Amino acid sequence: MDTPVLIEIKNLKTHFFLDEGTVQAVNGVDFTIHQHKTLCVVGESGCGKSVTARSILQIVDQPGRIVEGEILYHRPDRLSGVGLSEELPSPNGAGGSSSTEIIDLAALDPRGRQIREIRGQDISMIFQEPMTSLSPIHTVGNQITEAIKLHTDMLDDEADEHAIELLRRVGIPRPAERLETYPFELSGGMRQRVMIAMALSCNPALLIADEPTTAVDVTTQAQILELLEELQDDFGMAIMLITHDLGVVAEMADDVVVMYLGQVAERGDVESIFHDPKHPYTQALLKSIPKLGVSRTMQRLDSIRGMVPDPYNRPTGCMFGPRCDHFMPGRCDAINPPAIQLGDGREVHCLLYEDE
Amino acid sequence: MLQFLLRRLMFMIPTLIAISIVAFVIIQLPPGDFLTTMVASMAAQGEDMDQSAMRALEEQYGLGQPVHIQYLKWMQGIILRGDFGDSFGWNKPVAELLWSRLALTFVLSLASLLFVWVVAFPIGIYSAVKQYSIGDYFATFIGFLGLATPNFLLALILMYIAFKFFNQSVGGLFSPEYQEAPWSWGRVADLLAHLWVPVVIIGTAGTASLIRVMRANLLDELRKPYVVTARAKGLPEWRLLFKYPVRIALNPFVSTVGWVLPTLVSGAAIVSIVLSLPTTGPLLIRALLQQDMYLAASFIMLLSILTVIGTLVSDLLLAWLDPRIRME
Amino acid sequence: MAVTDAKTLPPETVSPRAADAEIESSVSVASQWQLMWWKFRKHRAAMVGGVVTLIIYVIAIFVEFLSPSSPGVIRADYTWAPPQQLHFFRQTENGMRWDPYVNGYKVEIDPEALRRTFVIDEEQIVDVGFFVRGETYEMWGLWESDLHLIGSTDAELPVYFLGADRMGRDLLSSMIYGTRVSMSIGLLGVFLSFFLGILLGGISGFYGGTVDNLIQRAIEFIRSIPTIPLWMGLAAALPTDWPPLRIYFGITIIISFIGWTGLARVVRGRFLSLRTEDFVMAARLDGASELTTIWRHMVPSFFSHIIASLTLSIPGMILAETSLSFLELGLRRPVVSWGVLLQEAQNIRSVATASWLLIPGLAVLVAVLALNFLGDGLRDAADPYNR
Amino acid sequence: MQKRNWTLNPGRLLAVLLIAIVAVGALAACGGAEPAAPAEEAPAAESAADDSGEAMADDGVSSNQAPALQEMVRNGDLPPLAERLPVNPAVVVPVDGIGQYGGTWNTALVGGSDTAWLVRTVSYIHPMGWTPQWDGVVPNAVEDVIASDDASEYTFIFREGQKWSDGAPFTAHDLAFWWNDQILNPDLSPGGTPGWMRAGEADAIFEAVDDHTLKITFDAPNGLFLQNLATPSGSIFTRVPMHYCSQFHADHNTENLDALIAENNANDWVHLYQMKCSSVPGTPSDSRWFNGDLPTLMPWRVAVAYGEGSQMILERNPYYWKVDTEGNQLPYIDRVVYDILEDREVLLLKVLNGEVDMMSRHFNTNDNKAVIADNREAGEYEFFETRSIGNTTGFHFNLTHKDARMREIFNDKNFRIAMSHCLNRQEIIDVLYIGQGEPMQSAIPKDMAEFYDEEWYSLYTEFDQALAHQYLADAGMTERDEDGYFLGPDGEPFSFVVQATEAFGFHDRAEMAVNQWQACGVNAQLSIVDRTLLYQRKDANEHDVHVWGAGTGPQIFLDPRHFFPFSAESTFAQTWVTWRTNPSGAGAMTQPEEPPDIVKHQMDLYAQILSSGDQAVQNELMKEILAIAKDQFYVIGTSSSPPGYGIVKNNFHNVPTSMPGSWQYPTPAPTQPEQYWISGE
Repeated sequence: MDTPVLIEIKNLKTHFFLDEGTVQAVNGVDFTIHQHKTLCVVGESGCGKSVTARSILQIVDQPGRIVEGEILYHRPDRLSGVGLSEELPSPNGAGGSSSTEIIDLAALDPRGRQIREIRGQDISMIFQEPMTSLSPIHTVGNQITEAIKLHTDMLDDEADEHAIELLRRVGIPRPAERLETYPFELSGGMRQRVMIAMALSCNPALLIADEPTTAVDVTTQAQILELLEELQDDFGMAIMLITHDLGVVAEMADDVVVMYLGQVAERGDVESIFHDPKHPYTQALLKSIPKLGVSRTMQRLDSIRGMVPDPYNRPTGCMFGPRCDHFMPGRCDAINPPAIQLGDGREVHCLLYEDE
Repeated sequence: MLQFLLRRLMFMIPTLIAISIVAFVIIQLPPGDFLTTMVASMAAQGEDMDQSAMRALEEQYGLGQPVHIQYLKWMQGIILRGDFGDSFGWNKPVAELLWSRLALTFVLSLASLLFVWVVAFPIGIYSAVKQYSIGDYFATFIGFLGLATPNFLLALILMYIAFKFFNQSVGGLFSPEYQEAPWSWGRVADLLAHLWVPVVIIGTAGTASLIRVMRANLLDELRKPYVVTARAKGLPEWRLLFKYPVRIALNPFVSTVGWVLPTLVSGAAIVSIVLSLPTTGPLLIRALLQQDMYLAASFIMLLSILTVIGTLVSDLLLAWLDPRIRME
Repeated sequence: MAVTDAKTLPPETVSPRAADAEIESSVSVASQWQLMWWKFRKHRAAMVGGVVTLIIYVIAIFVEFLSPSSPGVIRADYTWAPPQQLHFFRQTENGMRWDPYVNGYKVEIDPEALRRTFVIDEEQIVDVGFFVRGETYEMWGLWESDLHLIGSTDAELPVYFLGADRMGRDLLSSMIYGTRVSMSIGLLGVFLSFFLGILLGGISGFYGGTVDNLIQRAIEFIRSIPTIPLWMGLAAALPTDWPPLRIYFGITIIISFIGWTGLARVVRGRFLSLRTEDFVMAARLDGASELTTIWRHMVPSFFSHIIASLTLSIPGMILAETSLSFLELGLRRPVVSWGVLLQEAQNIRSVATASWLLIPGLAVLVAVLALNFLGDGLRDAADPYNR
Repeated sequence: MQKRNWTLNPGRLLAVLLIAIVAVGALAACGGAEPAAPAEEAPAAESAADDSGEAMADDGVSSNQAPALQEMVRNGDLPPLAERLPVNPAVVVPVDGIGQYGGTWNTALVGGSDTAWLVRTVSYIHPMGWTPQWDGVVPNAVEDVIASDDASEYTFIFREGQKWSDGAPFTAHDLAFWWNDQILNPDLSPGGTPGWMRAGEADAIFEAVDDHTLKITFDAPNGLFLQNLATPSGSIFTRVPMHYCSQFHADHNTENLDALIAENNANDWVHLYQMKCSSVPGTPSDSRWFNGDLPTLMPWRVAVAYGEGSQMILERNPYYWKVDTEGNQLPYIDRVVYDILEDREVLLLKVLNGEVDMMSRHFNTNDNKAVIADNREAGEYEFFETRSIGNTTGFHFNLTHKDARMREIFNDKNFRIAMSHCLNRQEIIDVLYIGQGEPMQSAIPKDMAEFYDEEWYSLYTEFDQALAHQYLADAGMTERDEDGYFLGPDGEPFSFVVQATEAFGFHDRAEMAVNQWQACGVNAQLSIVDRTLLYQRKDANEHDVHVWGAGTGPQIFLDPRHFFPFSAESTFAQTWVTWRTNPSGAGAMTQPEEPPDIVKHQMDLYAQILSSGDQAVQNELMKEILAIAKDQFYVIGTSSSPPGYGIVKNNFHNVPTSMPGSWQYPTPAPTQPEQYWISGE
């Protein structure tokens, strides 16, 4: 069932060094992304999911930096070596290839050549705001072909051809004409499609999507998600989808990582997470989704008690302790819960399951 | 685009008329006129002028006429014959006077502009990219220092230092032997040897503000998400910097580039006086102080027109650079 | 059961997304000024600039008390006298003793060079005291006093910590008095610019359309007139039978006449972008009058920005004042400003033989630097992108 | 019957002396005894030249001229010296000795209208000139002048063979053309004739009797005519070459005038003439400096005109009509180069740097003397003295004040005496002149023995506040207000404004005086204004107290401005001045007002001076005017002037170490710059 491992994150710590103090945005995160699979990272705002994603590409904003941990990238064969100069994106990708080359992305120089070769080629990323994430003064074509020309030996014409092909793939009508347009001439949904086309231009092994649908309306959101699924079938890349929307998770995910305050609360496959949430935080999150089929008058949405603590004043022990219904005084506020393996790739960080 | 240009040119006509009136009014603002000013300054030197001579001059200059008649005559000359009138103080046609000084003025202005840009751009970019670094503080400090020093004081002190410690011939743009010599390589070299002092002095203030503008613009742009997008594509930092944020940060810059030339012409006036440069600046100041009416008014006109045209050029450049504006 | 359950839920509970929003908004709204302060504190140069600015304004307030004498006192025997170094301790038989003093001068007249030559006379000691009684003055025009922070204890023997000018006037006192004029010109000019800029920029941005177009054209027009001629024309047009104080105001108005256009543009830009914001819309729909909308809702939203712009334009005003003085169109004695002092020092004689007279230039430098750093820090702090 | 009258005897003596020297020179030439004999000067120069070989180079070209000119003569580009010099050239006695040819006189102008320094250096070619000592006038551009007894008719004798710089002869017709066709032409001279050329009702008549004789007849006696000719005003006579200027004149050129107008972009012929030949003396409107084509009598002619570049350059006039005592054609110096600067401080630096050879303008302030003195060795220059005589500063209380109350107070002599005693003149001298000079009333300076009055010189000058208060009491001012200031005689608060400008440090003196008056209990206020405004307010009679110079000197006859309401410069009584100069008040800024009888009497006395040709009579009349002035006490004087100064490079010779300093003189022109010379590098 499991495809080969693509990314293996071990004890990742990314901290921001501010004058007011150090913000431990990511504080010891472990999880794995498998080839061709979709991993969803969920959590409230500020829980460190975006930072984790950016850490993979080493594009964490100043003054943040990875202080500890490993991000092991098992580079698929087809990407090892020079690049994909002659390779056109094939619908089935290079599925099933075993990883031969393992690179620790966390150890690379963020400005170095190696990580730059991986960015955009092996791993690419799309962002929340398609408007501001595209340069307002460059044409769509320019911005798509940029990565192609950077990572392949394609000539201008070929790159343009390829860009048109990509635009068609992401469902943009009259793609040839679109090359010359500017982002501000497109609608929000179109822009996000352009972003996706751009991200897929080099047929990456992993596409990181950082809340790609937050800024678009509901119908577009559905279309975009659908598109991503389609493209995953076509291109065969793994997707790391960052969202706070559990509905999206339910629809898209193969695996789920639930994060809270820079740490993983719980992870596992989507089925078990949804049907058998272990961590009190996951449970609380799930309770807060409106359930279809339950009469509205009967139901009130549950919410999580209290607020996310101040990033400078992190609680001791379990991060979720102060808001937890199952808080165990003397333990939860003393011990930072270690990962407890529940088998089948499931893992939870909660002292409640210590004995099991 | 052509229509845009035509419309803008149409708009310029009333502006120019208004400017010509204002230019004329400005020199009428101070009490007295050229003659009274001249008599007073002559008297200050212990010299005097005969009453009949004064009346002759008044007639010659047409100062006895009402202001609006003087204005209309002046405008008539400009429109019909391209004649800007005569300078009282120099006893010469205004146009001739201006032309004789414009070449060197432009050399000086362009050199200053070049200096300012060459210095300010890299520092501004560095300062933004390395915000709050030692280098940023240093650049900011030096920049503000240039901004904070009154230019005329700096000019005087530099000149004194040149005299005292380098025994250099001071003032002007040429050594005495090249003053009136025909153009030759030697003269060009001599010009360059003299040019750097005013260029540095004029440049300091401009550099400072440019560094600030560049830094601020770039800081804004650097925080935009498209920079992260570009970075995520694997672009090298420097290429990313220049292709995206620097390029966009230039826009506000370009929108003021049209104002640079008139500013450099008039802005350098005070320094040029202190350094005795044969540029248009001192001509302007002197004309204003002496109330040399047509010279001053024509000068103000020229500068204003340069500003208006410069603004137009800026707008065109901006439209050319920024598709968002072009599409509007 | 579910119903009762629901009813017992704590009222503050909301959905996670809404909670997110609330958290964010409460953080940013509750302490916008506090955030600015944090941000500002981070900018060390700005902090230093702020402190220096504060000190300068404190000096400007207590001018009469701080200066050893009044700036107009002419002393024949001390023309072009060099600075005297202040010694705090005096060597006595019992060792060093706290007793501030300066050394007197030995003066000779050189008729050919037409000057007094001063030699510091180690033998002669002029006692200096703190909180000494000296010339009487009227503090803020309110009460009379003769208490000076520092000065010679002997009225016959003046001290010149920063030297004297060509008429034997004390430079230190002149500079201290100049602080009040120069710094207040900046402040006053800025407030005038501020007023005009907010008013016209606000009207332009708020109403848009024809009004906007008209005001924009007017601003463009004013900006297209070269500054120096405009200043010169206006400054020369000031009726000079005005008393010094009124001239001072006149010059301030002239200097700010150009400054407001830049500010008006900034304000207009802000207004244009704010006009469509929800809270302004809401206020308008609520039936608030337009003036109320502007002052209550729109101005506060970009006030921090305006303050930064204002701080940054004060130095320009100070420098403008010195430029006008250079052209002999600025203030004149008996009013003393830094510009007046610099204009008096703007000659080779001073540079060559009395370099201490250039110290007012240093004062301008320090003030402009401090204000610039302060403004810079404020702007960075107010910058919404820069959280 | 007709008697030569050059107004002052020493001058006449000198002229005689000069003629004698010429004669001796000529004799010597004929005898062939002198090595540098000016052989060509003799009427028979051409023939004699071959015999007196010593003065000639081998090829017969005279060596009494600059080497460059010798070369031109040799190449046939220039006629021989004898043909260029007048038959009887004017002879200049060098100050220290015969000089050498060559070199460039580097000096400077500030700004675009600084023609005054040109007038002071290169253009002293008036018909009459001051003696170097300023003790009389002697013929200059003309050979001789004969005045009628009643001073109404003057006959000028022109030098035979004197030429303009283009070689055309300079004759009586040139002056007649200038007067009749330029000055009397209402289009060219809308202002009419110069004031000092007016005597009686009708305009003066210029008649060219023959090429070398010009008769000028005034409608009434014009006793100061010759003196005026020696001042800068007199330069207008000898600057219009008829042969050149008539082509621009409508009455003389009926052929191609329109073409010339078009060619020069002029509006009409008047404009054209103004561009080419007009001359408003002492103003920037002076085609001598802007039209390089205009032929001239000056020692140097314009090579690069004023305003054409950053320098103005004059080059030797090969037809100059003066020689030294050895018959060498002057000037010695090849070129005069004026750097056109924008700022006085740059000029000062150039002086310090030794880049200026000889100059006494703009930079030579009291304040600058220290730094200039410090650099004498490095800059290789020395000072020369310009003796300005008279008073440093005058405080002109407005005796014809618009406000009746102020006028009454100011007109009370006791008040003015009190103001004078309030002044601590010694302190002003100590601060501003470093002790140079002594307290002095606005009186005749010691140097002018003829008119000097010891009592007047120091009248009311002692600093005595108690005495001042007594005089104030006499003026009815005894009560003081709460600030300690005296109230007016009517018991109302009293204050006045002292207006001064920054030029020449008047503002410093005003500031000190205001401080001293305040200390004396008089509420004086200082107002430092732009000088244009200062003058405007003065002209409009809107001033309380005006601070200006109170100098006087040998020009007392020409300009007795401080001793009675003479000209608009008599700031103490503008309305009385208008009454004298423009009784109808047409176009005047101040309306005329009849002065008191005693003042009218002074005016009357002055009219008598003008109509007298006799120096002795003039002196007596002047003494009478001065006696009244002493009693009237119009202007409060301050102190005697310390000498001014200029600088001269050590290798720049024949500059007197001391000379008078004045515009009327006009320093240093009467010391004859053509005989300055520069020794080798």
